[in-house]
Amino acid sequence: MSRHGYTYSAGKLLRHGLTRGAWPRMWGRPERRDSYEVVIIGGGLHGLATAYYLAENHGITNVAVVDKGYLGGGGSGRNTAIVRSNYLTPEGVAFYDRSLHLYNTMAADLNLNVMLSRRGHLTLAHTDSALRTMNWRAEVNKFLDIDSSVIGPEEVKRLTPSLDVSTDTRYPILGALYHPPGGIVRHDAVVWGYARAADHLGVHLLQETEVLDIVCAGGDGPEGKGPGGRVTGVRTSRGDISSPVVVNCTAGWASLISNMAGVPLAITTHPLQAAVTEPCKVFLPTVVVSGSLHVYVSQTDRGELVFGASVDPVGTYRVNGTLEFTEELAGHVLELMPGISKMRLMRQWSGLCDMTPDYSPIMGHTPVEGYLVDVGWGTYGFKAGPVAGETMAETIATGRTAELIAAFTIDRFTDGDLVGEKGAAAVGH
Amino acid sequence: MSIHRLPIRSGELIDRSTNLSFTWNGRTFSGHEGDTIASALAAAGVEVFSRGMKYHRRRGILTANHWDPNLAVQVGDEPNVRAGSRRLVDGMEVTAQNVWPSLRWDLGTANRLVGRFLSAGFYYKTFMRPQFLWHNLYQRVLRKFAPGGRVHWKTGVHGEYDKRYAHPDVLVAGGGPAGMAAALSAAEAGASVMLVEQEPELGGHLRWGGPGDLAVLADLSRAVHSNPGIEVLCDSIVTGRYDHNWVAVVQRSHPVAPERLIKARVGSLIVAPGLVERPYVFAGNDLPGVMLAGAVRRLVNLWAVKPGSRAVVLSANSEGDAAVADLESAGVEVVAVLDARAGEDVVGARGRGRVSSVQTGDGRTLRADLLVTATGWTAPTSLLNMAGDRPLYDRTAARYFPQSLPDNVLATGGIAGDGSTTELTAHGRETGSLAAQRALRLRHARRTQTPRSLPPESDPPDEIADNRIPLRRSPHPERYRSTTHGLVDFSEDVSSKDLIQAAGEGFDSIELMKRYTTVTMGPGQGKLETVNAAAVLAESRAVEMADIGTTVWRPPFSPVSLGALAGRIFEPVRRSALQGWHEANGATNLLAGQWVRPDHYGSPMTEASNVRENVGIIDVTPLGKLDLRGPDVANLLDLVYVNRWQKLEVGRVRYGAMVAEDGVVSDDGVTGRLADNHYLMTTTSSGAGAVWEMLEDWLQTYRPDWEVHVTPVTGGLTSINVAGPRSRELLGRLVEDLDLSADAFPYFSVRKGIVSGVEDCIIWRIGFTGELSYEVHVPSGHALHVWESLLANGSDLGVAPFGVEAQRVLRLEKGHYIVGQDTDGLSKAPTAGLGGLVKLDKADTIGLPELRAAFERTDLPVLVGLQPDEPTVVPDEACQIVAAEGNEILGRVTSSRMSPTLKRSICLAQVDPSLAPAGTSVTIQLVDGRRVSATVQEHHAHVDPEGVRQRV
Amino acid sequence: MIVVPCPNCGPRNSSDLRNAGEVVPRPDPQTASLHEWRSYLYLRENPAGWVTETWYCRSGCRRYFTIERNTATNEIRDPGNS
Amino acid sequence: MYDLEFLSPVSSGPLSTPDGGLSLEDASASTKVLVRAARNTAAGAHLKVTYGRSRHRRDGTLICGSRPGEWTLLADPGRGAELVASLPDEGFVSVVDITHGRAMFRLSGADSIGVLAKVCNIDLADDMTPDGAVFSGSVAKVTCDLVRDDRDAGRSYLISCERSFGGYLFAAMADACAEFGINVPAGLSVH
Repeated sequence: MSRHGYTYSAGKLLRHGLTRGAWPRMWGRPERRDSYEVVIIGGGLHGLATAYYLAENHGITNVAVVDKGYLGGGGSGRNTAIVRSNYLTPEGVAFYDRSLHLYNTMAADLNLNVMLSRRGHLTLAHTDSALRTMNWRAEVNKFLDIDSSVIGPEEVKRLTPSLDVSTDTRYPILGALYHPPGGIVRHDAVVWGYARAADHLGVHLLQETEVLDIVCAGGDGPEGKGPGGRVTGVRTSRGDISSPVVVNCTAGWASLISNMAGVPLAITTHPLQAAVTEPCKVFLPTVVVSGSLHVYVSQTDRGELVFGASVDPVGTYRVNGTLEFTEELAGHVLELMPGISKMRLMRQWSGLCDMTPDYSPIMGHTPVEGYLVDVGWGTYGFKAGPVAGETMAETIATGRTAELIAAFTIDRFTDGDLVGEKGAAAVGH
Repeated sequence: MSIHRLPIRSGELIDRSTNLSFTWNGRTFSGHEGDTIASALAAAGVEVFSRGMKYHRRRGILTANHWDPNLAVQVGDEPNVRAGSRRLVDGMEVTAQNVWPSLRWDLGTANRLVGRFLSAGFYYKTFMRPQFLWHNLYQRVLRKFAPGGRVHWKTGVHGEYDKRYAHPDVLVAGGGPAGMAAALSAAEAGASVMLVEQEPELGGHLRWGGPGDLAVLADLSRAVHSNPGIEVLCDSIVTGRYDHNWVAVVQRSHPVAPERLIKARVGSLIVAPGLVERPYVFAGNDLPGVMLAGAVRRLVNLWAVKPGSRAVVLSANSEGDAAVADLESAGVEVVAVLDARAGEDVVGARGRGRVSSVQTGDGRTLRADLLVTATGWTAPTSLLNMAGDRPLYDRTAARYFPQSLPDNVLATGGIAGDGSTTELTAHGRETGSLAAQRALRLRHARRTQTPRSLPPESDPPDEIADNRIPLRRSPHPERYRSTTHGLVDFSEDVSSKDLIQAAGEGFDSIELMKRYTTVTMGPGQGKLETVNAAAVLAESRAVEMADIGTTVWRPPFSPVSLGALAGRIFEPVRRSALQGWHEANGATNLLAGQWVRPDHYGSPMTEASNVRENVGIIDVTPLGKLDLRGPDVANLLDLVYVNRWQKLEVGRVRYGAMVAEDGVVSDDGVTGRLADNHYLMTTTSSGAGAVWEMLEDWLQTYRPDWEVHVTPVTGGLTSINVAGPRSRELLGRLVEDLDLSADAFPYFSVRKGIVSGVEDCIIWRIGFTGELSYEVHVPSGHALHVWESLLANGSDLGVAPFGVEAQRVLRLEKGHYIVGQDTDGLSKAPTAGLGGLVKLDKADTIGLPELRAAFERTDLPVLVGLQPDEPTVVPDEACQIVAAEGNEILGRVTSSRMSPTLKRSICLAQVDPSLAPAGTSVTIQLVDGRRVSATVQEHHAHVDPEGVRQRV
Repeated sequence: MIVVPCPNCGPRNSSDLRNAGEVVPRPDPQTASLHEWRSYLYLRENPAGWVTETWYCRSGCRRYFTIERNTATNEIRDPGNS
Repeated sequence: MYDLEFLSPVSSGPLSTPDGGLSLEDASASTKVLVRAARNTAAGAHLKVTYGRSRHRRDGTLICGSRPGEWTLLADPGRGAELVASLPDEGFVSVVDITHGRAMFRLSGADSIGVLAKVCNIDLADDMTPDGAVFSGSVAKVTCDLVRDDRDAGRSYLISCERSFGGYLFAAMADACAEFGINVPAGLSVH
């Protein structure tokens, strides 16, 4: 046994294979307590990471993570699993770089192979203005010691031979922002790794437990909710839980949960769609993104191409996907790689993204005491999961907003201090 | 060579008079028209078609149709072709996939030796340290084992794909008896019908039935094909149903396109896909020679292929019983029929490379080379799931049934229940009538609401209730897994044992189990596997099937090629009336949004110098142009621009900048007043569309009382800028009755006139380049004439065309900022230096409160002119301005060029306000990491800041 | 591809239109506090249910109009019928 | 009336199938006049068609109710000034000659519905889009104004778009025609 419970290793695989003995559960289905020190709403990557770091870094283990469904059933399991830190603003770069660092050591830290593949991340530029934005990002990145640079079409071709770099196309590849440490991770494994570790440290993972209301006192609004008040607990489909700290770690439902505390958010919810092809022999070595063409693509170790795009233009909570997404996606992918038209798209799905006006999250304390948010992640939630958990845990445990998230305060909209990430965000995966 | 081909069968699809030659792994084979790849190979005695994904065990025919997980092959450059349904074509080159070096000798079989260690999710539990081994070794090895065929990315092309739209009243998915009957009755009720069948011919399961079935099939098929109201699409698949009955059909039978995507807005969708037979889980169930009853029936009856010589049949239903009869009629010795309804069972199949013996539940071992199972059905409810249904498990019938459907989606046939052919067609007919009735009501409403349509002559058809008599649900034993463990997912090599292990580790909901074990994640997307997986999970949790639920079936119903989805790629491009001239005269093009335009004609620096010294002409047609008419135009301009417009006189032009409601600079341009109630507004090229829509928004929703008509005229007026000290002289040679002198036609004014004989030209005098210049807007049908006249009449003046790059140099020398380049998504009016322009005391302006707030701030970045101290150093655009000491970014270079006029580098830059005062020395970090110093200038303009040249 | 009922053109594919988002009343720019103004700019109801929103019939009549749409189901109804 | 040649954005001559069953030809030089008028003005009453419908006037002008409160007058080349002058000028009315601002093609023949159905999502069935129907929509991703204007009892459509898209759209339409037997000249490229 280790601090994460049963230790996985090649030796254990061997022993279980020989004895055909059962593997222990990765996490339990605990009985709910009536009160916790901290209640985290949302059993996805952010909620689980926050719980884990509360327990691991700050010794706060009397924590419940509640989820209306199963672990990682929302955005955590629906994203395209890309990690990178080549953002545009210094705030963004510092934050995501810390996240990438946590991803780098995660397999060892959590004793679960999350299959991080730092295969290199290419953001293609098809126009002068896109190239200028790439240069801007590269210059900010380099200044902050991020491995990031603008490369020409020949180098793009060398790194990813299946890309068409000829100049007579509608969207010629003029260059690319190249970020060698960027790559992909097995997203579900990240969720399971945090869940398993948090569970072992004593955190209660309460699945199929839906939060129906957040109970407040002393606030300006009805039922004591709203600014000036404080949180006393949550009402769930499996009974009431009292807690002085309630953390909203949801995506797709952040507005609805936050309204329960009387805290409106600068969020609109849009679906982000993704799709995967049938497997084929591996030929695509890097993660390729094109902002102008609204597409990103990588190939899994199983040989499937995984595609994503920008969020749907019409806000909705529907996650059943659209045909036009697959049509545009295929068209754009074939502009980049005309040779793969005979690959078949096998499955499409979508997840919900909470979009903020400046494409940056809303994190930390709110006007309701004890109610904290870690929301508004737009399309960046997966990349940020580890650092969001770490900084939220620090903020909860110390009562002071962690330095890395100071720019992401809820007040910035009314104060007029938006973060400048939007410029690079059209499709910034 | 067709050693297993049977004598003629009455329902066979093959045309024995034809002979198609093809290769399989390099060896030549032959088959007949009507054969599938698999049937032709099976007739020739081929038993192994592929290898399992993980353990590389040999795989043979399992279902002999589209869903067969073992029959994915490579055909030429097309990977993952379904050999169970793809019809044979002469000359096909077919190879096995996922084998190395060959199908027969596959080194991957070594994995079998370590199979017991490769349990579900094994890869999550090892390779954690050391990290470098994971990156450099393990992962590369794993990637080598990726399954699937080869994509020919080097040589492949995006071929002749197209799409089309359709608007049928009724679309029927599935051309079996119920589907055909539904299509007929819908058409008889007056609906337009599209009938889509996955196979190349109609009939569904009737095709492999007895004489009675074949007779019904012939009658229905004839009636369907001869009905003009029915469009029949065979070899086509309904791949998705989306909101508001938007339905995707992939047509493979098109005479021109290899695959055509049809996008149909459907009144009523009838879902009649029949049922998918599910495999049985037991030890050895993936051995070649283990087949489903349906596979045997198809092989024997459709393709006259003898599937084995000694058979054991496990039958839980009539399909299994019928398979016994078919086998006997084909001369196969049926060694034993095990009746699953009576509790008989199979616990294992053994053999090397093919079944040689079968172990029964009562302990017997039977010698056989064929084991046929008929253990029940999966309802392929994908399209219903996509319509919001959550099918419910019925224990008695041992399968799922639709629960509740929206009015515009109806189910019939096997997916809805059981019945004789007569009962199925009767249900189909009733479903067709109901669907037609509902669709025709919708069509009536659509005609009423659509102004261009023929107004309906009659009242809408009456609403009729759904009085269909439901199909019955025949009892069927719940048989999913034997007492032994076997494969649940054949494409993913996931066994029932893996699933039970996963549940024990906490992955005990179907979605978590799916993600952990990858069950149902393969190309079949769970058609064969989902129900068995749920059954194993129910078993491991000791709960009812109904409590498990199933994974949500997502689109597409069957995989679709990227080529079909992309179709013809439409990427509109815009060309000015002069673009042909530019290209014929050596222009290097630039793509700017949708526009194609000349970047330069060879030497941008020479072009720029010529403008400063002589005269140049540039095509600036992409500039957005809006014709504004009406008494309230000035009010509108006051609202949308930050400056004031009420006092602009007729004949005058003014610069205006726009901000959005959040105060961020959004667009700019000049607007001229042509007559009392007539203005011409220009916008940036990229902002033209957005500004037009924005004006309409304010006029329609905010000030509907204002009388303004907005007409976009961007392409109708070709815009030619004539710039340079000799521009007046040049233009003077071409205009009639127009005095170009400084007094008569001062800076920032506009005139209408005739240029080179072309009437209705609009000329305004502005100075983006910083030189004396005239922008001439010419009706586009005559623009080339004017352009050529300018060149022809100015050779003595040194006239030459210049492109976008020279213009960028010139405007930077002059210090004009470009919205979106020198400003960004956070730049407010003070940053752009609009302090002198903005009027905060207007009644209303877009973004007024933010404008006021912005001018009270002292911390906003400032746009400044900047010159590197070393004049030959041109910092790249986007280079960061950093603190000389410490680690702080204080700004960035937004524009930079070498100035041909000053012979030195010049920049615009956004800097922290502390660096904004003229004379401040700043530090620029170059792309290569070097740092250089630069000095902030007093003006944005580097050349002629007083504006003398443009005012002459 | 949902169908949006344009009051002028009849039912149209949503690709023919542009969604301009939730209807948010514009405060009087002369009297609104910055807080009110920024609430108008940034805060949205964002309900999982009926929302009143504006569409622009870009490829058709070029009119702006409002409808009510259920963001959980994509059902659409005329604001007059609610 | 200019004595200058009108230069169309389309460089190709008419295209048709050998049997004449399908044809595509440039009509960009046609006179096109846009009329905007409030509903209660004399101009609106004078034109006598409502949004979605069209009619042929005796002088050969095709009057299209192209949008609510908006009409497009289509006529032979060179009649712009005449048509502009022909409208009653009272109330808030704007008349703009958009001849130079719009490219226009005519697509005719029995297969024209099949061609258009490949690039346009509008329901072209006879009850939804009868002869005389006026509508707007996306054609090969370009917003177009269309009129079903049958000729000699044969199906025919007038398709117009912003002038600068003309070259692209003509090429895209020709390409869509190819499977029905039209020979697309080399050099007519959608890019």
